[in-house]
Amino acid sequence: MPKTDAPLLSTRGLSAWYGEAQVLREVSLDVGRGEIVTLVGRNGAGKTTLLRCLMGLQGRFTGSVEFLGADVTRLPAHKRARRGLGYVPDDRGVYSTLTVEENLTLPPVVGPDPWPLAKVYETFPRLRERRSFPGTKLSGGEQQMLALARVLRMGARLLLCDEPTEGLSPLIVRQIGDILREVRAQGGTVLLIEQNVHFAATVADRHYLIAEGRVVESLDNDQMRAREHELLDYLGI
Amino acid sequence: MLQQAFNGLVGGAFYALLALGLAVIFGMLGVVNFAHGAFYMLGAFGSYVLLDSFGVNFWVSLFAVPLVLGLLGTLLERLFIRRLAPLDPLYNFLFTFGLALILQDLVKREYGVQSQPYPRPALLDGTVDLGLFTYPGYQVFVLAVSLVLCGAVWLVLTRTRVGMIVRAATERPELTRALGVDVGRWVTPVFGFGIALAGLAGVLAAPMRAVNPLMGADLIITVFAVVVIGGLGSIFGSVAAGFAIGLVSALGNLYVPALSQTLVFILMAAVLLWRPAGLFGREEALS
Amino acid sequence: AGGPGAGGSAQKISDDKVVLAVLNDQSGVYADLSGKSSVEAVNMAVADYKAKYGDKAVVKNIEVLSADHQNKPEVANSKAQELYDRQRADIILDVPSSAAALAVAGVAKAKKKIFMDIGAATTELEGAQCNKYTFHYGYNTYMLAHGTGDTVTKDGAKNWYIVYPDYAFGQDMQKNFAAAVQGAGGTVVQSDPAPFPNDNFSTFLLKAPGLDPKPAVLGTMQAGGDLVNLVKQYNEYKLRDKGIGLAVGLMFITDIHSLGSDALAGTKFTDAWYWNGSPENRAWADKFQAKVSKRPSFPNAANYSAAIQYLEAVQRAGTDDADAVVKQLEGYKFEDVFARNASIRAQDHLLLHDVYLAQVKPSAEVTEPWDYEKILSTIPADQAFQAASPACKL
Amino acid sequence: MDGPVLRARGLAKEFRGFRAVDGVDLDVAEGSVHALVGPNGAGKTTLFNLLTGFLTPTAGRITLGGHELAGRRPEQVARLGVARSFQITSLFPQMTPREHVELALAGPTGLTWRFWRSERLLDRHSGRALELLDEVGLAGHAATPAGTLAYGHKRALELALALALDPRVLLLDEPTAGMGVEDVERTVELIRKVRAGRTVVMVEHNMNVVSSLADRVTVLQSGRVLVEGPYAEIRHDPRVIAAYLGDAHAED
Amino acid sequence: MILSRLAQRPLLLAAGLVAALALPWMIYPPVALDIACWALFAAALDLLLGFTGLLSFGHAAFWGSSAYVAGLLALKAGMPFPVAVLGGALFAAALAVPVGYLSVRLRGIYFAMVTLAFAQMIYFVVNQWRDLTGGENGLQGVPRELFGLDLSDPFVFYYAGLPLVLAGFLAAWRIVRSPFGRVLVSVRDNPARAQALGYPVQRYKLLAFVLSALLSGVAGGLFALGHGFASLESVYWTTSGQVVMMVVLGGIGTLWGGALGAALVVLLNDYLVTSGFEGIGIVTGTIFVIIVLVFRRGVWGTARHLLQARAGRSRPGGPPSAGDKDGAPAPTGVGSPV
Ligand SMILES: Nc1ncnc2c1ncn2[C@@H]1O[C@H](COP(=O)(O)OP(=O)(O)OP(=O)(O)O)[C@@H](O)[C@H]1O
Ligand SMILES: Nc1ncnc2c1ncn2[C@@H]1O[C@H](COP(=O)(O)OP(=O)(O)OP(=O)(O)O)[C@@H](O)[C@H]1O
Ligand SMILES: [Mg+2]
Ligand SMILES: [Mg+2]
Repeated sequence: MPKTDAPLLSTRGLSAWYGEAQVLREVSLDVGRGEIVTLVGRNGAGKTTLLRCLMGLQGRFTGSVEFLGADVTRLPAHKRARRGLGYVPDDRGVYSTLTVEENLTLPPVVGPDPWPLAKVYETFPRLRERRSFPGTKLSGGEQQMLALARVLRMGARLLLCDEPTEGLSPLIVRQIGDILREVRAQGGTVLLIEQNVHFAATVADRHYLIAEGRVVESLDNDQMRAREHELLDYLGI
Repeated sequence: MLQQAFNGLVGGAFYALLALGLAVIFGMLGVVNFAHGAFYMLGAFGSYVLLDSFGVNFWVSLFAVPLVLGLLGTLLERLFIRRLAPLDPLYNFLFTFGLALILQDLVKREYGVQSQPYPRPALLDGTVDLGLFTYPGYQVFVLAVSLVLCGAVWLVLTRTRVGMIVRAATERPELTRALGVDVGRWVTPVFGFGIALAGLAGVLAAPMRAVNPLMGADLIITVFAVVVIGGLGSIFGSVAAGFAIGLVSALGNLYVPALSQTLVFILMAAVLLWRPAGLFGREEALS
Repeated sequence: AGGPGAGGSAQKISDDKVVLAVLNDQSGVYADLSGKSSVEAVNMAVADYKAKYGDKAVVKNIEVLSADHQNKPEVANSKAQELYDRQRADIILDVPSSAAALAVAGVAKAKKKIFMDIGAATTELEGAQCNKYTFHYGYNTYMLAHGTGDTVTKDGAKNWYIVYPDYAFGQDMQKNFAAAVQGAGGTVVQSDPAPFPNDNFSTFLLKAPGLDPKPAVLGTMQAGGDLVNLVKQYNEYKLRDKGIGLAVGLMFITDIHSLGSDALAGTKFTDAWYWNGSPENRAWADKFQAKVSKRPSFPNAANYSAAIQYLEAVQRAGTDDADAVVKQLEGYKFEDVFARNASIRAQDHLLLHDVYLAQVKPSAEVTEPWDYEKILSTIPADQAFQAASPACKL
Repeated sequence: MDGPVLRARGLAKEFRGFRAVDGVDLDVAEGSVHALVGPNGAGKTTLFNLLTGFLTPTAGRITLGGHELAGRRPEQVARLGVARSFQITSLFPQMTPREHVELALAGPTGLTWRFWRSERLLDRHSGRALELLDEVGLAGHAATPAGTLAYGHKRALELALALALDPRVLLLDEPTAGMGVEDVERTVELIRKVRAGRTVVMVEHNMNVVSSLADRVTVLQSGRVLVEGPYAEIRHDPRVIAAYLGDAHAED
Repeated sequence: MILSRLAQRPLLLAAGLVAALALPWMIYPPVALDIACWALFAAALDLLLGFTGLLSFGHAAFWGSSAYVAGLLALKAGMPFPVAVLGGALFAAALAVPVGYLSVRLRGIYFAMVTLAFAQMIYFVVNQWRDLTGGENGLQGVPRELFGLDLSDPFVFYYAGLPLVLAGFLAAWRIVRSPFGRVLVSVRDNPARAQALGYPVQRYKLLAFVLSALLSGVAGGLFALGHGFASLESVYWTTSGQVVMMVVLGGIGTLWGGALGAALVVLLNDYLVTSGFEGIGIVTGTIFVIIVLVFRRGVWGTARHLLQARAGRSRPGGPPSAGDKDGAPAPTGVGSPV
């Protein structure tokens, strides 16, 4: 994939708070077109909060976010989504009042290569089987698939995925890896939060290590593999 | 007997229209609107004032009054309901309770508690031959309007994207925004629409019922019972129960007059015993 | 309760002043009928008393208070106590709604202070719940039901279908009405209780023509909003065209105003007083209108009359001591703008006076605002009300 | 290990015509750690819900010792000795861990119906509560409102609550989901510690956890039992590899 | 710090007691009695709303039915007033069993609607059953006496009734601070969790409902005897609304706040009655709306919050309703997903 010079997404000096507690401190990072980048760090490091900032859901924050070359720092969430940000929240974000299919078709198509519904169902046959059920009647893992399938159907340019493999069976985890690689092959970009270092290393190009609200290091895949044990001890990931 | 049944349906038409508005607002926004009865009253008063002070006739009121009330509802949603939405639904219930008191007393201060006159539109003054029996034209009209509206709303909310979007926005507003849907643009009009329905019921009531500030207050409690019977959160259930209750109370008046006042509530208790979530209710109602 | 004696007439007049308190519904269903306008009527009575007696007035200092009981008996009860105790009221007037009236009667009895009820219709006030200090002034369910039932039946409508609201007032009315119809040689084909409140009477209206024998009159005991509902629907079902007339148990002029007189044209009912019933009435109504810019309802006039009669009794007694005033009122015969051929029955403190069978005019005959009624006949005082109840022991 | 303490026969659950659990027979041996695995949507959580009374089976029987469990309400099942933890942490945010555990301990005593006595009555359980919290490594947080605990600590509290019911059978639904490696290891240690004298049934997708803890594994698929056996056996079963593990794990 | 905290409780208690004793000297005795009765009613409702997370919008059914039963016992059976009040309260509690059984299965706002509807049904029954209740005339002429002593002087009756009110408050406080109360709070915050711990949630709710009805019954019976009659107003939905308003005004989940709310509402009403302002609903409605919109902790809750903020500590395990950052009381379980 040809990469243009400017990164697809970049943040500068992001800080965020919940009440008085600061959970992000001056985070600056870049995600280039066609990359898969992971955020790794232990529970509570601030990864989810960072994604919320990118999506425009975080209440109190400072710093700036640039997407597709434009400053989106002050843009409301729905406008960001329409520019091509697809969000898979950590709680999966499945609607109980919508059927599976409605869950899939609710968001608008926002990018050049949306997955047609047929392809979604082909990839996740479970979802086709359960298409007319209320979303939250799905099993935990099925909900996770649904959340991912939804942003694929939107055709988002940049997928923001918060632990998309949590609670998935090993087989499906690998399938998700394949899907993410396919997305990349088609020119899509992914920013991924992942606890599973093995998995992270198999799909991602680069990694940011987050600790206590800061980016402590940026590693490529080889460095990641090489230092896996050290990182485990140091970061508890 | 058949005639009595038909007449019950007409009574049910009001329950159904009110229950529909209540259910639309509840089903979509999770707000139980205690002020629904007050808006029904405002609908009736609106058409009275238009006629009395400006000579505007029934047919114009039929469109103008719900429109104005709908706009008022929109404003309310923007200013207040929305702020309370992230909190426990209890707060919106209490808010609308207070609102109902205010609206009722404002009208009372302005027009007194006495019922106000409102004539039947001349066009519908006659009777209609329904084959088996004849029936006052106005009542047939009310029934028809109610049936058509209930059907249309049901179709829109279940068969179009509108219903889906609004349900999503109600369940998880933040997430829905993050998925690219401008929540505010959808929820506000739905609230307004629910209020407009109450207003429309009020306009329809004016020529056949007493127009006074208290007309909605007791009615709304019965409508609550109707909604509980139909199934909380189910639009179809609420409407169906509305017609059914109309029917049952008409026949109840006839055959068991001693129970006629409590019949609706006895039915409600029976339904709760049998199906705690109501006839068509969602399980979410249950703890 | 005489305060520390301050000499002169003050010994006879407690606190050196007489306080009249109007306790009524100023925000609820009875607000338009009586409410604040009755306070104005009482003020007129005070002015008239002062004008009449001038220097010879026993009471120089008269105060009129008012309070809103919101139609809640609890409020009426507390407020009445407070009016008597704290505000030094010598008399409480009006108190519509039966429950509130009975509650205040209890207070009057306990405090030994005078209470003249105008707004309530229940005969309990002169029945089991009567007491020495309570007077019932103006109308009651017997008078309403009997006047209409008796006269209309005698006018030729033999068969009746009665619909009544299923609560105390309606049940009373139904009983009295049926008795009156039967007493006059008529038949009650059927009596149906209706829910209260109720906004859909079509069940009964549909049923009426099918009854056997077919009723000539539909007698409705509904009041207020329910009455309006019923009449609107009566017209919608065109029962008049089907030969079923309408007679109403309780109707106030404000109800006619609500419905528009065409809706009710021809309906007969009993009225305690009508503002345009005589030149004197009209003259008083003009004075009243000058103050509150509307025509008086009968409770307005009755409040005026009760206040005047109370003040006159104080004048005769020379004191505002309640027992003395009660003595002056019991058995007293008089005539004023509201009460004709009037007397206060000593056994039960019920005011007996002439009442009227009225008929609603069609709008074509209405010549000025509020000109809704035609008086068909006068029901003399001695026939208009029930005999004293043995249940009443003062 | 003795005979089965928990056994299910022909257990089925149907949702609007969809059979999420479809005739499952299950025998859990007393004192064992029994893992339930299977693809997403296989019916594991549903099975858990059936075993704990949160759902009523459409068909089938469940026995604990000699007691029939099917058709009982959750609290009755809990009283009979089946405790569960939730897949998603579920706590009382404003109560401290100590209060949580006291409440769990007091349940069976009937103490909590006493509305006329002081809540200090519950203090009689605080000794045992602190012991349990210590056992799961929460002693230092005994007085912190649960809402503000870290994720790993919340999971530990979940476990302490389940233990407080002194269950014969402990059901754990994905006890390590969403945890970093460190927390996973701690949790495995914890389960190892508390299994003594108890029977544990757990749903788990992390095969490392399953291999290090489970005595037996039941693999579910589409609501039915696919295979059952020790982990070492089933991991090589071709049907399990095809339906669940994928080839990678077979090689490991 | 510790000292002040220890001293605070008895001090507050003493202040409350003095206020209760002095009330009829400061304001008109019948009004004082109204305040006392409503205060207990509000506390009883808060037991349910604040500590169990159930908004009952039909509590008039219990207050009112007890009023009638107590009135009948005193009137027809000549019972001394405390016995009559207790009889009424027991009736209310018995009535709460079937109503509660049907209602507690529903959650949050549904529960509110259903209780409201049931109360309306009771209203119709009372209205229609005239031979017993007097219908819309009410049950009049109820005597107040104890061992032949006439207590109809409101001043005297206030002190005669006060022990009952105080006992009711003590009971409410005890329930909240009992092992049972602890379970109620857990049921409020997370019913599924409580169930998994082995608690039969519905039964706990039902008992809370019945206890709340019992205390409401004490208040209602006393209120009726104090006025010397029972009226339809006492079973009407506006009564249910009024008591909810008192609790919200005082502060949900504060117990004592309800008493404050009751005093404010009763005094305000008393003032409005003679103020000549036609529109009591406008005033009360507006207050209600303002509280709900911006002042959700209520008077007592706000005061306590400010005090605590100043003291810079929260009370773990204390009254469970301390508000969240929004100023809203803790989730009452109403409508939170299970
Ligand atoms: N709504 C909230 N209110 C207060 N504090 C919060 C809130 N959400 C998160 N926090 C705190 O902010 C910090 C960062 O949380 P965040 O969810 O971003 O971490 P994370 O890295 O995503 O952790 P995990 O791996 O557990 O998902 C944590 O200490 C957390 O307790
Ligand atoms: N209440 C319900 N109504 C309808 N279908 C349901 C319900 N609960 C579960 N299901 C369906 O039953 C199947 C089994 O669900 P279950 O939650 O038991 O799966 P699971 O094995 O726990 O999966 P996971 O590993 O993803 O958590 C799923 O397909 C789900 O959609
Ligand atoms: Mg996270
Ligand atoms: Mg599961």
